Parts: sequence; structure tokens; C-alpha cells
Amino acid sequence: MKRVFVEGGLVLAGLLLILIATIATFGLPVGESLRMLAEGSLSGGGLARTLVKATPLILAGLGMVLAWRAGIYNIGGEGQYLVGALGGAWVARVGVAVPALVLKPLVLIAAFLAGGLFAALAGLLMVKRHVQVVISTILLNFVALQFFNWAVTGPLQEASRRLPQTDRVPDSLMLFRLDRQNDLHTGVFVALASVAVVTVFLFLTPTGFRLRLVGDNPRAARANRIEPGRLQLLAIGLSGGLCGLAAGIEYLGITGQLGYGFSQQIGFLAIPVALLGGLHPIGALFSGLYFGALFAGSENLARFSGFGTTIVFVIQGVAVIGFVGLRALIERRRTPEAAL
Amino acid sequence: MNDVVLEVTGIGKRFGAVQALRDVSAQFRSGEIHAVLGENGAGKTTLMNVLAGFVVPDVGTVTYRGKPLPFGEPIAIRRMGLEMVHQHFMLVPAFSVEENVALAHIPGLLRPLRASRLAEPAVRLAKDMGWEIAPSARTNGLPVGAQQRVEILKALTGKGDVLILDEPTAVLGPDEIDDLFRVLRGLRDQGRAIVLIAHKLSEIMAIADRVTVLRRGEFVGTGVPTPVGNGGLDARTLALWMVGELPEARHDRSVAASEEGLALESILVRGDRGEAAVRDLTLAVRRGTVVGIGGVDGNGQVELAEAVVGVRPLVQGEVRWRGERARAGRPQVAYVPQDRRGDGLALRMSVLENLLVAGHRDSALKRGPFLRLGAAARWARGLVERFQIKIGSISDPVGGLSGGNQQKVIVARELSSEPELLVVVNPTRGLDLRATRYVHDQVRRARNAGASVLLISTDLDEIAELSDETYYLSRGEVRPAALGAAALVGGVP
Amino acid sequence: MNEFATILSYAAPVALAAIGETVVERSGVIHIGIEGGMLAGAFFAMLTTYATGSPWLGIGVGVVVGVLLALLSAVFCVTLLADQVVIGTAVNLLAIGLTRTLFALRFGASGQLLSVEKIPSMNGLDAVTIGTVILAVLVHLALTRTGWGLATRSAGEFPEATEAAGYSVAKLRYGALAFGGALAGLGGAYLSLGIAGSFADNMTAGRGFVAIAMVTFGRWKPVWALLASLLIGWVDSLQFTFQTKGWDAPFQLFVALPYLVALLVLAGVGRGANAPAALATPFRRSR
Amino acid sequence: SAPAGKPSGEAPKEEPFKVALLTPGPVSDAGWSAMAYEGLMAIKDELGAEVNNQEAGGTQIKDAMRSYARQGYKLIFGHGFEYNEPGMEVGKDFPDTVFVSSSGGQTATNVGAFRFYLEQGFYLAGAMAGKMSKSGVVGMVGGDDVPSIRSTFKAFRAGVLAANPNAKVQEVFTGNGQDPAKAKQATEQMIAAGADFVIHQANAAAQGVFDACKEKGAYAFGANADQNANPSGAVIASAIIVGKPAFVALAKQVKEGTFKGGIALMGMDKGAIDFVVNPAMAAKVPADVTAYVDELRKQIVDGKLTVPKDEF
Ligand SMILES: Nc1ncnc2c1ncn2[C@@H]1O[C@H](COP(=O)(O)OP(=O)(O)OP(=O)(O)O)[C@@H](O)[C@H]1O
Ligand SMILES: Nc1ncnc2c1ncn2[C@@H]1O[C@H](COP(=O)(O)OP(=O)(O)OP(=O)(O)O)[C@@H](O)[C@H]1O
Ligand SMILES: [Mg+2]
Ligand SMILES: [Mg+2]
Repeated sequence: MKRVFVEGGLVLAGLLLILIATIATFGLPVGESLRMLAEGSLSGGGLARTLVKATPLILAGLGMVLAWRAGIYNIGGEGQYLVGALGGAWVARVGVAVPALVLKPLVLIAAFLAGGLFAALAGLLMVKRHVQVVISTILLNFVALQFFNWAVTGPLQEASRRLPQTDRVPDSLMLFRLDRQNDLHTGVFVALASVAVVTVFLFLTPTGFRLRLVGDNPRAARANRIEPGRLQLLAIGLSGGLCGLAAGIEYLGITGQLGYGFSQQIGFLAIPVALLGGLHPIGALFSGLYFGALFAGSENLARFSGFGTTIVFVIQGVAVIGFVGLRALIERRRTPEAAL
Repeated sequence: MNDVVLEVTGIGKRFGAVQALRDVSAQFRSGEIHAVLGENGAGKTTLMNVLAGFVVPDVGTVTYRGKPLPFGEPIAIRRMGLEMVHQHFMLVPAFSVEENVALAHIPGLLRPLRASRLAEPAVRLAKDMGWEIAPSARTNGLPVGAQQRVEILKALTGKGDVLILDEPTAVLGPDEIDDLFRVLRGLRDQGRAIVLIAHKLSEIMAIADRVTVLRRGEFVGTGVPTPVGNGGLDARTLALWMVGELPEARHDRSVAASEEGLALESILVRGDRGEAAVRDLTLAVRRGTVVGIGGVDGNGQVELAEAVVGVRPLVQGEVRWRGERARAGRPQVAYVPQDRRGDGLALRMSVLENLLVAGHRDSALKRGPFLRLGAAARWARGLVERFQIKIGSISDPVGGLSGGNQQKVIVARELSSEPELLVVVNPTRGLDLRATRYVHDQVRRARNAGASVLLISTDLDEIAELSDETYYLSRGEVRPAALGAAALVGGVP
Repeated sequence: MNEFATILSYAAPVALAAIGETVVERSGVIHIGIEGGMLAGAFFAMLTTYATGSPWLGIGVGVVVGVLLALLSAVFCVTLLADQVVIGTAVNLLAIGLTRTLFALRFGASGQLLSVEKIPSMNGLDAVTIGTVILAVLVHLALTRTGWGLATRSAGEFPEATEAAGYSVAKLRYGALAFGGALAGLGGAYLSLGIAGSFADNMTAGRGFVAIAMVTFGRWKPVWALLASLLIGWVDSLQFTFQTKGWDAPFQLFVALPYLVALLVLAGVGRGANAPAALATPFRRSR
Repeated sequence: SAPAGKPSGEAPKEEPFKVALLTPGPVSDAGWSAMAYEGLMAIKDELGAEVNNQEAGGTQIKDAMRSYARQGYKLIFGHGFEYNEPGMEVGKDFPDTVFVSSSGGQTATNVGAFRFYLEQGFYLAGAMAGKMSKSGVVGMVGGDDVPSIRSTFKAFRAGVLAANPNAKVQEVFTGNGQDPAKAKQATEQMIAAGADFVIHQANAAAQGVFDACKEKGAYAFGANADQNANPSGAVIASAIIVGKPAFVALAKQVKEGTFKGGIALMGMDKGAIDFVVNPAMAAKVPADVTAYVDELRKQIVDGKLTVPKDEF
């Protein structure tokens, strides 16, 4: 336990150094920049912004944890996120007559199902046709993006059919906002609950156990009469479902409508979130929060540093590389004889 | 002749909490076959890995012809003239046999290379030895025995004057072992130094010029093996050196019940490449009996086992349990697969979780839809104790255990469930004496409790010792063989 | 013929990156960062040519930048055993950020339509497109007929055996990554200097990811990766024909067409994927 | 609700006038977003305002708006229709801040939109192409499929057909306004199918259109900005948005407190849109074509000719 704290401290200190170095390299005032980063991510409203940004990352990150634990390299989070959003928007559209209290969960469930079914497509291609998920999901991402763009200019387009976006859902359908001054909404609790559910599922249920077994050694699973195919399908389906749910939460939590630019790369970022979290749901929670804070902080920095938007990407790239590098270094020092 | 090629002095190596080697010294001479003996986890492999450059010792020195050995530099060491056959095959599964041989003999990274040409010496040697190898076959389609042959051929065709073989005989049939030993003797006579690890005392007695024994990482002694009675290093003394004391072998053949159990009716099973691996095979294993099936590896053993436990589909015929077909009357099945690392274990998962592979179905370890982790841990610790698995903690990854202890994890988990049908393939491969006895006892216990046991093994002594009925498999067909190893050997074409 | 040259030309950036990535994956590393490598290659190649007027110098710089980014990945993926997908993702972020920041610094925040000297071509063929075809064959021969190829492939299948045979998996993977980086950089440089004669933010537009898909499509064989890239390039070019003809279908369908075709082909050939067994698995030498 | 970010007790010290710009893509796109950025710079130069800009889409929009408003920004400009609704929502909490989007239909006292009537320029380009095209085939290359682009294409088509009812107008979207290679490929195919005049709405990818025209011997039109001087030498004229005065005027209104909300249509009559023939190529344009285009321009400015446009 103590080691965890020492390591955590080391990582944080290292990250700070990396951040400072990056900022200094670009000729920004270090103290001021750090203040802006902290203000944007931690103080008062900053914390809320961190949580808002972390929510979809945690959900989609959990999805990646599930898939990767089952040995499936799902990098189709982005596509599953987009299709999930469409599923939610479709239900919101056809269900206008349904009372909001009932419709709200239905929209989220639809988002989950749509994302899950879309992911299951890649799963089926793997199980039935031996197409690698890494590749099929990369390709499906491109397809999903076009599908999304088509849907918001076609069947799901707003009633007036002018803009490439869906109609805004009525306020009553939106998730409850905890604070009017920012977008902090109850979706945060969905994310937290999902962390708990996924943890319990993976580590406390026979199915979760089998899923991890299949991920570690599908042949051993088969030899023990556990059919990998169905479990893998389940895993990627749940994975896509969580990405879809992330989109549904963003839809009902923040935008209330879909249009171009709806996805902010959540599905891609989910991968580093899951991997930095050690492919553990609790880890994904913390790395989701870390990324949320990083985005909230660096956006704030970009906004008010006078340097403009572009540095956000540099800082984020350097921070991810730095984080991974530090972790790897520590890992290396700790286990001179690494396990397999 | 007979000058010291490798001089090992005071080698110590610690892995985390395990002191794998402690102050080990030995001399390996040219023109000598030097056996290294010890229980599972005694440190044999570690010592060999030190010699070959894959493990850097904490203390000690090794000199090769008077020059210090560059620890941790396998390339330099190979260039100096050390070849090694690893306990876990260093074969690229997706490569053809000749590519694997070529990999060991690359003339230079930038030079053009034809795998078939580089593999020629190995193919020729195989022919000389009477071993069958298919140079262009993909390695992962080969039975373990064939892979072992390739692995050995790779080393034998190297230019090294020191040859280290870590358990090369574990999966070879008797004939193949004879062939290998013949070649090794030849190489010895040419003046090469040969270091050989094996668990079977009979093999050691048959070939070794000298023996060094390790026990729990410590050097016990070096001596010249002699037949029983001369007061020299006979089998019994060697065993004592290895273990400290010798457990009693038990033989309780209380076969009584003979209810109908497993019945195979003209089954046809295909292998991974679609070939008919098991052909028209009919066999009955009554309850409370052990049916042993011998034969050289690669004659359909794996496919037969997998078909019986239901992992591999039947193309024809049927598998019945107590007269009922297939799924209807499914018995409680336990299965110890032949490839422990490939089919048996999830190496990155913990000992506990690997035990749970069987246990998670057990209703005693579940509450509602959830696993009872506390109860599971208690259950797992019980198994570890009962089966004497040497581990630090049940949450250690199983990949870190010695091969023998890995095998025990599988055996423990499979036999923990009071199986009605037990299918075991080479259950004691690579196990030391004590562990082997224990596993045999467990198999008998299961049989005595009324299980039908199908034992498939390349180890004829094992078959002879455990089986009530014996057969051998040849090219996918099963033939009865009279009880007794000698008869079995005679029966194999 | 000219038609073929055109398709080859537009497919060359993806094909080059795919050939390079084939080698990288054969060595056991999946390098998602080639998208970033291509983008950085495109940018610095353009920048060099803009400053010096020499497209060849630009191509050279693009290659070098691709190598440098790949070596950065290698430090983390090979030496530090970090997760390859994460590092690749981060490298992509970094490349977008860097090129965008430097582009804005050099050409003004609101950007410019740049036009730089292109590499010369004859009948639609140029040195790079011809080189791409030759390279695919050479890499194929190198992988199958040299010691380096055998050792590199073994590192991607079963690195323990590579080490047992006496070769450093780390060095082989560094080498493969550097080579893959060079080709990604070249592909990017060709995009800006061979095709567009220009640069725009994030102009690679996912071609690196497509290249990764082409590696699988090509069954980890360089010549097949080239052919796969050509096929997809051809399908991609069809979309404009369809749109030009004014077919009454949403154009998004046409944009998605190449990816759908790739999926269908993969599903069709399906069985027997021969992905390197140790792909994406960091290897640590035990000692 | 009290406006956040401006504690009431504070002395009204000479606080700088702060203006923020949100764009859907990078401002370095040499097109749509770049134009707004130039407007922002003009506000900075001419009004001495403190300015800032950020790329923000989807879920980021409201957050960015609130952040700026909280920091005392008085005008937050969102460059696209998608900033209109979020502006309405956030605007309720920040009555002292004005939210203006480029097009969009909703307004409040502190929320408005202004829309550039670029269709007028495209109509004239279409007219010129329709008159001059030898093949009777002209083309349009779009990047992303967004309403503003669709609408300008509609106007271009109308212009072409008005000049030559038998002309064929081809339309291609690449789905990406930052991919010059794709734009080039699309243009090449269009030219291969007969087009000898091509207009674009491809932002940063436009160079690909111009280069293809140069290499295959077709004429191109510039769009958004004056691209006549493009090194390709293929641009015969440009349909441009003269954004700076419009932006500065808007900011001035806000600064002086005279902004009342509402939607402003910024067209040729206000000098916000223009169609400029490349002086270097003027000789290639026959006099009757020049006269025809000038006549149309006059009709547009006088309000006699209404160029079709989509509402968005
Ligand atoms: N890389 C390693 N990391 C941790 N422990 C190790 C490692 N290698 C060996 N050990 C430990 O060292 C001890 C000796 O192992 P070694 O493999 O040398 O035994 P062995 O004599 O070859 O046994 P066996 O007969 O089972 O093959 C074992 O307890 C093992 O757990
Ligand atoms: N990755 C690892 N981490 C920790 N220990 C390891 C690792 N790999 C191997 N070991 C240790 O190395 C030793 C050698 O393992 P190996 O698989 O060679 O078995 P062995 O000891 O030779 O087994 P046996 O003779 O029982 O088959 C084992 O005792 C094991 O504890
Ligand atoms: Mg060993
Ligand atoms: Mg062993």
C-alpha cells in the first residue's frame, strides 16, 4: 500500500516536471500556466469541468477494459460511440410521446444497445470469419463516422431539415444538472456506478472470470469446455455498449442534440484511459479523472494563455507519453524479473 | 581429451524470494556426458541458463577453457561454442521446421538465406538417426515429440563443442530416446562436452558418465553412476541425494466395480489441419478402471483426448456415457491436457484463478450469481497444501511457477472435483519422482472412487504402473497391447 | 496505363506506410503512431521544400522525421515496455499538436494555401511511385530471404526463440520501427510533395490508420499490402466518379465505400489470419 | 440569476473590452475559420480589444462559452450555426455578454446571428462559368457537407443555369476540408469528365483543387477569401467574404451597448460580399461576359435579383 503512494507521488512529481518542461519549451510563463491548468481542472468550477470531461472517458474506458481483458483489441470505441449516440437520438425521436421519466432511461439503454450491437458486428466478423478486431474496428470507425454524418443530415435530421443536426430534446429529457453554472450532470453517477458494476462483473461473477480466462488463454478456456467465441462476443458487445452509453450520457447530459463534431475523440481516448488504468475498472476511474483534469486544465490554459488552441495537443501528447514512460520505468525498477 | 571445458565456481542466483542457486560449483569436461539431476525447482534450468547467457548470476564465476564466460550475452556465448536445448521449446510456432533450424544458424543478418539449405545438415542427421521430420511442415502443427526432435536437431547441428540439453527426453518415445542417446554418445566420442538434464533415473544410469545433483538450489555432489550394489552412486543413492528421503510407492489395486462408463463407438476425429487424426476408434472405459494408451506422440493422442472431453467435434461415431449419448448423460469430467502452458493454464492469471478454472462451477464457491472469493481462497489454499504446490502466495501469477508446479496446479484443480470421467495426457511430464508418485496416487484414488480413467502417455512405465487395460495408438488407430512395458514397446510399429 | 499511374500515385502514401508497418508488425510491434509519422513527414517535407525549393531535400527530411518519431516510440515500446497502442496514440496527438503549432508559427494563425515545388513526374509516374513498387518486392525478399528477415519475423512470432538463437529482440524491433518510420515519413512527404504540392493541418486524414488495416488486408506480406492499398485506392477513386455522375445516393456512402469493401474482403478471405503471434506484446529479456 | 464572474461590488475600473471567437475547426484552414479569425484580429487592431479564440465543437461549446463569459468577455462569437443554440442557453446566465453565431435562427437581447450572403458571390461565379465554359460542364468541389456549403453550391448552380440553361453542373464532396490530396483527385476526375470551370468550398484543401486545374488546364474560382493570387495561376476570380468590417461593426455595437440581438444578413449591398476577377486573367474574360456579370452584380446590389439561399 505504501509503495502505491510512493509511486503515485513519483508519477505526479514526474508529470509536473514534464509539464513544466513542455510549457517552458514553448516560451510560456511557467507559474502562470500551471496556475491556469490547476484553475481549469481543480478549483471550484474547474473540478466540475474535470468531472464532466471525465464522465464519458470513464465509461468508454470501462468498455475498453472489458474488451481488452477478454483479449479483444477493440479500437472501435469512436465508431461505437457515434452509433450509440444515434441509437439514443433515434429513441428520443420516436418516443417523443413517452413521458420523459420513462424515456430517459430508454434513450440511455438504446445508446448502450446500439453501441453494443455495432461492436458485436466486429465481434461476429472475428468469431465467424476470423477477421481481426483491431482491423475491423479501425475500418468500422470510418464507416460509423460517415453513417453518423448521413443520419444527422437524413433520417434523424431536425424537423425543419435545415441544419445537419437532430432536434434538441426537451429540457425535461435532459439529465438533471447538479449545477446551472456548468454542465455537471447526474451522468457522473452513472459512470461511478458503472465502475462498480464492471468491477463486480469482472472479479466476482463466474462469467466475468471466464471472460478474463478467455482473454488470458483462449485455448485453456476451450480445454475446460468454456467456449471463447460467445464470451468474446459478449465482451466486445458490452464494450461497445459502454462506449454507446458514454455517448448517450453526453447527449442527454450536455448537448441535447447530435451534429457534426459531437464526438470529441472519446472513443479513441478511451484506450489510453483503460491502459493507463492498468486494464482495471478502478484504474480506469482514476485515469479517466486524470485525463478529464488534463483536458479541463489545458483547455483553460489554451483559452487564456494567449497562445491559442494548438498547444493543447502537444501538452496532452507529452503528458500521455510522460505518464506511460514513468509508469514503465517504475514497473521496470520494481520487477527486475518481469513476469511474462 | 577429458579436459575441463566449463568450470563453474560458487554460482548463486536469487529470484525475488527464491534462492534458485546457492554456491554451486561443477566441472564439465569434454568427451563426457554429464547429467544434472534434481527435483522440480532444484535449479537445474537456472544453472543451464547461466551457462548459456540467459540468466546473470548474482555471485560466482564460470570459465570456458580458462576464459571468463560473458554472463548475460547469449550471442557471444553461442559464438564461443555453447549450444542449448531449452526445456521450453525455443521454436517459432508459425515457422516451418527448416526455418526454425535456419534461425539457429543464420550466417549473417545481411546475407541472403535459404532456409532449406541451412536446414540440410539437420535433415541429414535426422535421416541418419532414423527420425522422421518434415522439413517444410509448420512447427505448430507438429506433436510435441516432433517439436522436441527439431529442437534437439537444431542444437546437434550447431558448431558448439558444449551441448546443453534441458529435459530433452521428457516427451520422446523409448525408441527416440535410444536414438538420441546413440547420437549423444557419438558426439561425446568426438570430444564434445554434453550436459544433460533428465528426471528419469533409468535414463541417467543408461547414459551419464558423471552426475551432478542439485537440491533446492544447492550443490549436493558429483559422482559416477554405477549399477546397484557396488556401493557406488546407484539409482537409490541418487534418488536419496535428490530428495533427501524417498517416499514409499504404493500399489493398491482394489479394482472392483465394473459398471459401464465411457464408451467410444467408431469415432472419427480430425486434427487441426483437417487430417483424420483418430480413425474408427472403439474403446470402453468401465467405471473404476484405468485404460492406458501408449504410443509415440503425434499418433492422435491429443485429438482423442479432446474428442472425449468434448472440446473437439466428432466427425463420425459417438461418445457414450453409461450407455447414453453425448450431452444427455454428461459425466463430471476432469481433463489434464498434454500442453500445460498452451491448453492448461492462463499464465498471467494467479494460482487461485487457475484453480478456479475448475472451481468456479462449484456451487459451494458461489452465492447467487457471485463468486465467494473468501471461500475460494480457502479452498485454493487447501488444494495447494494437499498437492504440495510450491508457491509464495495463491495470488502469484502461475507463469512464474516451475514447470512441475504448474503441472501440479492443473492436476490439483482437475482432481479436486471428484470426477466421474478422468482424461489425463502425460500427467507427469517433467515432474520429479515425488510429484510423480503423488499424481499417480491421485489418479488411483479417482479410479478407486469409481471414475473411468483414460490415461494417455508416452511414458510406458507410467502406463504399466497405473493401467488395468493397455492399448497403444498408432496413426490414429488403437490396438490392444499386453500389460507391461516390454510388450508395449514391442507392439509399437 | 495512365489510369494505373494515377491510382498508384494516390495510393502510394498509404502503400508506403503499409509496407513499413508490415515490417514493424512482423517484428512484433503494432505502431499506431504511423499516422503521426506521416503527418510530421508531410509537414517537415513541405517546410524544407518551402525554405529551400528542393523537393528532394524535403523528401529526405520527411524520412528523417518519420524515423525520429518512430525511434521515440521505440524508446517507450521496446526499451520501457510501455503499451504500444497507448504510445502510438500519444505520438499521434503529439504530431498533430506539433505540426499545427509550428504551422501556425511559421505561416500565420489563419494558415495559407501553400504551393511548393513538387517532385517531377513523367506520365503520372515518378521516382517515389516506381520506388514504392520496387520497395514492396525488395522488402518481401528481405523478409523471406535474408537472415535479418528471418530474425525479425521470429521476433514477432516468438521472441524467446529469437533471443535463444542469439539475436537481440530489442535491436530488431528498433530496426523495424525505424524502417517503418522512414516509410511513414516518406509516405507523408510524398503526400505533400508528390501529390498535393501543399500542406494543410492534419492533411493525412487517417491514412496511417488505413495503412494499418492494409497490413492485415495484405496478410502481413509487403507485396500484398501494396496490392491491398491499390485496390482500396481504386475503390476510393470510384466515389468521385459516382458523385460526378450525380448518382442519387448520399455521398457519405461513397466516402465509406473503401472501408466497407476492405471489411467485406477481409470477411470473405477470413480464415487463416496469420498475424504475428507476439504482435503488440512487449518483450522483456529475462536475466 | 446573478451574472457569474462579475462580482457586483467591484469598482467599474477601465476593464478591457474582451472578445472571443469559437471555431468549428482550426483557424489555419485558410478558409471559413480563417476568415473569422481575421475578423477577430481586426477587432483587436481597430478597437483595441483583448481577443482570444479556440476551436470548440460538440460538447465543448457551452463549456467554452461559459469560461469566456465568466472571465468577463463581452462578445463571444461562434463561427457556425452550431453555436446558436448553445448561445441561447448560456446567454440566459450571462446577460452582460453577447453571443453571436454565424447564421442560426434564434435570437434574444444578447444573442444574435449574422450571416454572410456568400451565395451572391457564388451566383456571379456561376454566371461567369456558365457563359465562358466551352464544354458546358462545370464543377463544384466541397469538403465537409455542411449547410453553408450546400447553399453556396445551390447559388452557383443557379448562376450557371441562368447563363446557360443547357450547362451541366457536377458536384462532389470529399468529406474533408483539410485533405488537399483528396480535393485534387476529385477535381481531376471532374475535369476528366469534362468540367473546364471548377469552384470549391474546400477550405485548406483548396490548393488541391487549384493544382488540379492548373495541371489539367481548367479554370478555378477562389472562395471565401481573395485567392486570385494563388501561385497555381489557375484562379480566374474569387467569391469573397469581406469579413473584417462586418466583424468590427458588430463588435463596436456590442462595445457601445447598442447591440439588440437579431439576425443580420450581410450581403453585397453592405459590402460584405464581393466577386473579384483576377486582374492577371482579366484579359481572358470576354467583354460581354464581364458586362453580363456586372449587370447581375448591379441587380443584386439594388435588390432586383434575389440569389437563392438555404435557411440555416
Ligand atoms: N526467472 C525467474 N524468476 C523467478 N523465479 C525463478 C526464475 N527462474 C527460476 N526461478 C525459481 O528458481 C527455482 C529453480 O528453478 P529451475 O527452473 O532452475 O528449476 P529446475 O531445477 O529446472 O526445475 P524443473 O525440474 O522443474 O525444471 C524455482 O523455484 C523457480 O521458481
Ligand atoms: N516469468 C517468471 N517469473 C517468475 N518465475 C519464473 C518465470 N518463469 C520461470 N520462472 C521460474 O523459473 C523456473 C523454471 O521454470 P521452468 O518452467 O523451466 O520449470 P522447471 O523448474 O524447469 O520445471 P519442471 O521441471 O517442474 O518442469 C520455475 O521454477 C519458475 O519458478
Ligand atoms: Mg527446469
Ligand atoms: Mg523441468
